[in-house]
Amino acid sequence: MRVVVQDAPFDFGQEADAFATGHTVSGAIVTFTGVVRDVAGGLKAMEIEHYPGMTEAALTEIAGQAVTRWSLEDALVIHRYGTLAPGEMIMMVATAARHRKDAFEAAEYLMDYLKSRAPFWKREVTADGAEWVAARAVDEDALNRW
Amino acid sequence: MRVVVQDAPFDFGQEADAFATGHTVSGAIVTFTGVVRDVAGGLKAMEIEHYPGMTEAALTEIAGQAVTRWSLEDALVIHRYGTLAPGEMIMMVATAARHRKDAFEAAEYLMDYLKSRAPFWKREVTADGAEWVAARAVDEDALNRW
Amino acid sequence: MDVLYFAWVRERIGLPREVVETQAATVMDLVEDLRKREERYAAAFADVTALRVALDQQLADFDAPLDGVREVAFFPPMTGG
Amino acid sequence: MDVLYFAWVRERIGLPREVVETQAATVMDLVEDLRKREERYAAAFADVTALRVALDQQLADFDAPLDGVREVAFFPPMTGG
Repeated sequence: MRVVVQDAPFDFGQEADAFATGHTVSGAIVTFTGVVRDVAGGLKAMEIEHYPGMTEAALTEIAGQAVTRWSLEDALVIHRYGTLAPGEMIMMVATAARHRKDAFEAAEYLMDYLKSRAPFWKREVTADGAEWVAARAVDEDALNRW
Repeated sequence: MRVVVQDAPFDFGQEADAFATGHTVSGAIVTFTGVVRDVAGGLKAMEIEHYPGMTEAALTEIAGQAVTRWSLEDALVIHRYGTLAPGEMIMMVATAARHRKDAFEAAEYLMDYLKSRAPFWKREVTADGAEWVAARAVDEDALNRW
Repeated sequence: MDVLYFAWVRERIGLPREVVETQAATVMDLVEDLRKREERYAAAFADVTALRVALDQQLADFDAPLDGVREVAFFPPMTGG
Repeated sequence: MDVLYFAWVRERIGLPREVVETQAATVMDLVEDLRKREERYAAAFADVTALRVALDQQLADFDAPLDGVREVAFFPPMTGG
């Protein structure tokens, strides 16, 4: 299990490949990658603030719970902070399990908890100024299924 | 949308990275990778037979349905056939959507249909001989949720 | 009509494909014809609930008609992924 | 006690952290103390249902006691991922 919080970009292909390689007991590998998207057009940057110390602890706890609950062979969480451009990758998670159902569920669990329980805050910067991204009720509700 | 059926290995890291890069409308990328696993120990090889022509048609239809149903920006399916060693990657799917729920669901749908509706047959080779992998009722049942 | 066999169906019958001259109206009629040929066919088609069939590369039922069909394939339940 | 502010709470109050001397028994008591300080604090803490709190880097409720707590952080609902 590995948890990484950094401002530098990460190499998704290399991380995904390294994670997927060498788990011969696990037949199923799932990855999720979050990318800065510019739906409305005009997004200049995404700024991500976090709570150093608590962030690492929260992600480690969430990942540990996923590993235990779904008997994962391995789990990976990488999350960036700082200023990101549209198209840049914000974060990734990866899970390795014997069966695909466990790998999928564990990855969704990681994402649901990471969205609403890890201390990150996003701000979108456009030509009109900067605005904090509001938490969505649908993300909070997503926790109820676990 | 891209569907690939080949005997040669594929570069998971490169495929995953190429897929995830350049979709600025899609914030969510999910990949699933299936790896030859040797749970009992003693697996020498996994042989995969397929139905040339029908395989490509079936995968294209399944991927097309996923793209339509979840409004995916893109989908990718790569599946190998031939003789694979333990630890080798059998296949991968990838989905790109605006929201993570759609990307996850579409990837699970692709996997469920690919498991039971794409014409592939697996045979495990051990020191004791070769045995066809039996279809699992749980995989057939998985289709009922869609 | 081209008839194809995959996986253990192919192994039991001993060949991957053959041309079959038949007047069979449905897949099940064709199965009956094949069963009568030789013991290896009877063995392969002993339990059709353990088999799947594709007509011109589309999955079909065993009561499907064979009108205009050029290629029939028999195989066990698929195990992809 | 160290008190930390993040995101728009930090912006409204105008600083990321400060040391606060307080006799507050609970988080809500501390919020009341802070609200009385200046308008910018009153504005930041106007609606605590829009806020979250962590005690020594663990999420907590606003009625949680402050006994032995060294670090309190206030912030809006998190938006990771």
